[in-house]
Amino acid sequence: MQTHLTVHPMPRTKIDLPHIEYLSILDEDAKLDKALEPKIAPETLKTMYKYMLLARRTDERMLLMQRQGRMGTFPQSSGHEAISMGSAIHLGKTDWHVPAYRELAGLLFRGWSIETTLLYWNGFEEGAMPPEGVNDLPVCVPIASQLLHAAGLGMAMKLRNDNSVVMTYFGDGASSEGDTHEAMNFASVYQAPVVFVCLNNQYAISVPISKQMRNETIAQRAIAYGMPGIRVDGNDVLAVYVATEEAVARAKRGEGPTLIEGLTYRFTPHTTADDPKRYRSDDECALWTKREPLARFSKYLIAKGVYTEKQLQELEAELDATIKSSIVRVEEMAQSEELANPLSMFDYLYNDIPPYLNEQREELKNHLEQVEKAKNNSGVSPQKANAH
Amino acid sequence: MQTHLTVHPMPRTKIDLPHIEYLSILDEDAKLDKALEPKIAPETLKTMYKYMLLARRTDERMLLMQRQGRMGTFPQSSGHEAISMGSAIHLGKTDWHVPAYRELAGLLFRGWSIETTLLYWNGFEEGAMPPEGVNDLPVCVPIASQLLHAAGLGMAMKLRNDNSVVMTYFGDGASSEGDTHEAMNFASVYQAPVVFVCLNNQYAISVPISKQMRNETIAQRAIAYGMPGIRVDGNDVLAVYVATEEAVARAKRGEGPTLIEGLTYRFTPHTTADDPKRYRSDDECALWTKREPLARFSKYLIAKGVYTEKQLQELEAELDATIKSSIVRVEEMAQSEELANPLSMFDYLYNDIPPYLNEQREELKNHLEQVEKAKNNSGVSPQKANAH
Amino acid sequence: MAQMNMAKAINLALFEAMERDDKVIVMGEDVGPDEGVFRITEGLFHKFGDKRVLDTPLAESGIMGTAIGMAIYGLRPVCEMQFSGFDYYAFHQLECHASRFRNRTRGRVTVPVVMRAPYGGGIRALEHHSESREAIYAHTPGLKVVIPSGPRNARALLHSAIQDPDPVIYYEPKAIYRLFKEEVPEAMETLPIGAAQVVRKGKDITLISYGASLRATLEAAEMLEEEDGVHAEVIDLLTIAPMDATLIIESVKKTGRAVVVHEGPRTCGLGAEVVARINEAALLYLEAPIKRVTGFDVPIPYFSKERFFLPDPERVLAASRETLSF
Amino acid sequence: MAQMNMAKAINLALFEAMERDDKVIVMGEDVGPDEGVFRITEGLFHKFGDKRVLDTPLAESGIMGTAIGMAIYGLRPVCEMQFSGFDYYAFHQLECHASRFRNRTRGRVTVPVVMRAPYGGGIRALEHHSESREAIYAHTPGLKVVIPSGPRNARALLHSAIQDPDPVIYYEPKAIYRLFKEEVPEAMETLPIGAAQVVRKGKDITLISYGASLRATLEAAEMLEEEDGVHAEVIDLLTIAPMDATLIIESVKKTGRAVVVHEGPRTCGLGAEVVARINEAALLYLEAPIKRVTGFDVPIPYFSKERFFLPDPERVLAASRETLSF
Ligand SMILES: Cc1ncc(C[n+]2csc(CCOP(=O)(O)OP(=O)(O)O)c2C)c(N)n1
Ligand SMILES: Cc1ncc(C[n+]2csc(CCOP(=O)(O)OP(=O)(O)O)c2C)c(N)n1
Ligand SMILES: [Mg+2]
Ligand SMILES: [Mg+2]
Repeated sequence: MQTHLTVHPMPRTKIDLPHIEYLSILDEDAKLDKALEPKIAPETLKTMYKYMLLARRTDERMLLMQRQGRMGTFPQSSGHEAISMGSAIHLGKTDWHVPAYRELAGLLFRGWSIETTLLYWNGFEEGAMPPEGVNDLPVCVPIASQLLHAAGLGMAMKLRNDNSVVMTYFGDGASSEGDTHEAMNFASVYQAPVVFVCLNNQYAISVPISKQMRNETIAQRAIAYGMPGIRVDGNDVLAVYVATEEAVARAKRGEGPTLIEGLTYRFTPHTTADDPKRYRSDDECALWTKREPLARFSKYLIAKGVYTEKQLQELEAELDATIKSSIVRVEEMAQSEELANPLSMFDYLYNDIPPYLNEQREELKNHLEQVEKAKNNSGVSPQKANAH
Repeated sequence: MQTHLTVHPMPRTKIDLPHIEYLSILDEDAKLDKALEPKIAPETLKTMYKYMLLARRTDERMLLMQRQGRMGTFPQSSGHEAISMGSAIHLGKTDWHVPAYRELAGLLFRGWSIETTLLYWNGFEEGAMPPEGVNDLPVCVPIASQLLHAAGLGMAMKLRNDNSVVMTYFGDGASSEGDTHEAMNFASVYQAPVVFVCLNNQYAISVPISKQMRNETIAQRAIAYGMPGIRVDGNDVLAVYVATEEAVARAKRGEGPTLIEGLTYRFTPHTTADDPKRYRSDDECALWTKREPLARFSKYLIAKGVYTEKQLQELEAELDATIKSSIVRVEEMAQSEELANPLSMFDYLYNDIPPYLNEQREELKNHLEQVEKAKNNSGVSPQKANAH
Repeated sequence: MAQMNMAKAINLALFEAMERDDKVIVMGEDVGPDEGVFRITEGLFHKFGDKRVLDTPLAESGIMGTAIGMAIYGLRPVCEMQFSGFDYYAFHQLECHASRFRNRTRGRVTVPVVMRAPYGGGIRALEHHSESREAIYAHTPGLKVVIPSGPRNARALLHSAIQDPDPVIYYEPKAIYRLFKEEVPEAMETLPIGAAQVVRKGKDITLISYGASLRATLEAAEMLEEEDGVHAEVIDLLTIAPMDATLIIESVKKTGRAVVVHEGPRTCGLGAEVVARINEAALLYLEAPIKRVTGFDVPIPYFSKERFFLPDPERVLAASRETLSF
Repeated sequence: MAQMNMAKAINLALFEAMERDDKVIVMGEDVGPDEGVFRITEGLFHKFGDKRVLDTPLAESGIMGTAIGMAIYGLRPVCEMQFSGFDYYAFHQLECHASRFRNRTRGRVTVPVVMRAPYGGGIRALEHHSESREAIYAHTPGLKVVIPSGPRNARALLHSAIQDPDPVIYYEPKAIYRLFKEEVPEAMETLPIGAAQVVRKGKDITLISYGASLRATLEAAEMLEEEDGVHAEVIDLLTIAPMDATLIIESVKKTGRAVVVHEGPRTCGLGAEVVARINEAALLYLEAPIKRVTGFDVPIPYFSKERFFLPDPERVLAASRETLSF
């Protein structure tokens, strides 16, 4: 490590610092920078596109369901598919994926089912249960806090000499939290193999990035930690792919973390409870909707001959069917005895349930039984009686 | 404010960033860079030197007292006088001074008495009471948390259009805390008139800066917030003076905060409870002790004809006498009814004492009376009885 | 005089306070043009502008820490934590500083700050959006903790909180933001911090609650009256710290029985303190153990099952009956 | 077998745990070559090196948050907060994550982490270095909170905490780190988390305490015996969450009187919970109100007056006498 004991000579001198870069490969009109185009196997391109589209269609369907009262409030992921998928694609089985909450594409790719997603946003803990054998953490609601878990996972890999990597995500708003600072600093100090991916969609709910920070880019925060930083066009899946590929390679070489800022836009509301008209113009939204990642990627795939128009339509139909059947299945699951059982709130908190908690479990159990009995006697459905 | 909506052109480009500087004017051998020498009135130079020396002598005396059991554990300030005084000197009556805990020179200059200092480190709340009319916050023990208070003070000034400034201090270790990040970000976003002064003494207790961070300088953290940053020789009071003068002027022009890193060294233990031999070499300590700020400053003052050798000796004697009489006074004060009264723990928590707290006050009062009575009866001194 | 819901009443209090005193500043995430995720700051940005209504960066310690600085400077910051589950990020600023400055400076530096936050369950919110950890603040010396239960007292208590010379946690039971309307008088009112209210007179049992749980408690009291002919006295704490034990104790001395109801976890919760205070001052009057109807000692379940966690009238009723037939 | 003080016993447990299981990692500020500001990690860096003993940057949320990540990865991090008064900085990581991962992932992601911190007053420490806020953690579902009272149980409980599959707060009463020695057996021991102990048998009154206050309580018990001929039963909680109420209740059913003693503030403190639990299960056995001898509801005073804040034998004695003569 560098020594910090150097005393610079008088007089006033400029201190040399590393620089940061900007990267864009496939622009909003699907114009390609050939020289920078990564070599990606067609199968891989297909995988990427498939999960991006699956995420998009699921997100759209969830919105409909939410409007129908069949889903809780949730943050839409539309528009963030390129950052999520262009980075997650580099992860293997022993690598870790530590999302915030707009990385639906990556989660689906990593093996989370549509059912799990629907369960989570419908108020079931079962939706936060990672699939067996998948090294993912679930969606993280307390902003920025997951970045420290990612740093810790990376530190553990480093300490154990495991040649894996952690990919973690956060928003532009999240960059203001103290935990973000601490996570990047820890990762850098221990040279942990962590890739910090910022989904800079320019708003934290209503707060524009100009009120969030005064620095021009989030990527330049990397300089504060002596780590490489790069800003990419976050709607350009190829640019994301390249930047994260470099970062993963660097991490696996033992050279520590990287900060990648993907510039993007949430052309939907923040969550289904939000009204973006309060804080941004239709024009701005229209401008950025044009830049969304799927359209340009599909043009690229067609141009490359990876897919035909027709195949893309078939793929969409197929994915829609999958989503539909998942919805049917999940609405059954939600009624199942296991998922509907309120007593489960006591059963997973500790490895062994402590005595007083067990008493509380009994208390609730007895109470529910009694309420049910009473309501049966008086002819009111127990369903309604509990639904206070 | 800048717009963040710019999309950079393809392909891969370097992003332009502001640079940071290093400044040194009076080196460890008292060699002066004439071109950079600030014009400071002799009276001001004298003031600076006086409080630096007063802080040093007080610190040394406190150490003796601590070793004799007449003082609690305290963090020594020796070696940090240039950073503290070279910056605080720019503050006027309406400006605010928000210290960490090694800024004794600045505190004394701002009007805190030696008595207050001794009281604080001797376990009396009265030692944290700022002198009337002095816009200082007391010493802050929870690391980095004071920086947010400073940012808030600065934000308030900005909101009220008051043309004042806040000078606040923190250590190299403190730079790792989330609060430091949040404070700099808030100050920058609101363009608050705050000068963040880092006392980089290269250790946080035992942890060297190489384990604290991987970035070469703390000054470069400024880039993360889009604010100016500079590293100075923190043992060079002239460099500190110049850098903070520029920062204060910038703040008062409405151009927001600055980060100033002063490179220095704590040639004493961290606190009187610490044993630095565990984590650093004698050689390193000797090297840096040579670089301490007072010796070179006194040479400079003599060379400039501000003081003669003899005057400096007289000053020292005079300050020592002041310290001595302060100690006598404070040891009396500590015995006074007001300061010794344990019931005062209830009296300042709220503007009005709530009923239950009053009951607790009565409870303690009665108890102390009873203990005293009992011990009087049994012939044991009440002093001892309480001193459990 | 107007009928309004609690969300509106809180908004009104903010508006009035800002009009009365230009030192009152509102700050938090999305409190500006967005007017708060619950629209509690509606109209404020428009009326008072960005020097009085501050959208902050997303950083709770930053909000609380800078609010402390502003309060020290002489302003009266009212800061909003978007949900109470995120104020943990600011806990060290509250514990180490807001609560202590007056004491440690022997009254010279004071922190008249208000921290507002919507708290509690019942609105089918996401994970981490339904917590009730008011006991943590009640356990922190130097803070005051106020929890309204309806539009009129919400407005009055917020005025009191803003005018208070010391830091006040003002927790808003979000389940009842828009649940009902109440007559709120034209003239600005305050309510003394630290004073509970008897909101229903009775002689057979004392039910003690606050916030959203008060409604379940009142419903149970009605059922007790209708179904069992039992007259329950209901106390609304309004301030949970410093707690008005006098009123509780008077009532329990009369009724001999008590049930305490809140959403927060049971262990070391407010209910425990209520029991302890009754024990201290009215043990001999007790004819039955005091029951605690509370959230269980688990994180509040995700919303599909949150209703089983929250005290409901049936649970209060059952506990009251057990207490009565002890 | 050896005589050792509690600081040494905790150090021994760390050493043994690290030897037994290479997944055990020690981390915190100054735990490396400096061996901790209280020298609790003495010898560990030398023996296990910088891949097992991590000096961290100065950031408590960072320590706790990365420890959570490491625990999820499969390690067993034991992290030190330099003083309990600074663990507030990490509170959101504990509340939102350490305590919840198992529950929210239905057992799939678990966080076997131990957070150690010296807590409490009595060593003439600086401001913010003498806090007792264990009740906050006891109030947090999903955590366990363990507090030893002497060398032997300190070592055994630390082993239990490290082996526990769930997060454990291990609070060390620093006033007794080096206050006395005790025989600690050669063989590694554990003690069940969640079990209290009767440390002195008696029939007239039950005194309940833990941590450093246990000593004041035991002294008071002796004085009661000597001066009043009263036989006090003394219970050492050892785990404050989940609390072993069974043992307390059994004892109180026998004695009919109780005093609970701790350093933390009174309101919503552990004492309140003890009172509430006795009230629930043994009200009819009570012959007097249960007294709480605790820290007052103020920040612990700076050290010149901290002794007046801390429960001492005289206060316990006086409270016991009042309880006995009620
Ligand atoms: C600690 C914390 N504070 C506040 C919130 C409420 N909240 C949820 S999302 C959000 C904005 C996040 O913005 P950003 O990080 O840019 O992510 P985006 O939603 O834009 O993807 C806020 C304030 C939260 N979940 N956690
Ligand atoms: C939040 C917090 N964590 C830990 C401590 C204990 N502590 C006191 S000083 C210190 C090191 C501070 O290092 P630095 O910021 O470099 O300041 P220095 O003492 O070197 O001037 C630590 C860890 C504290 N006071 N506050
Ligand atoms: Mg965003
Ligand atoms: Mg330092």
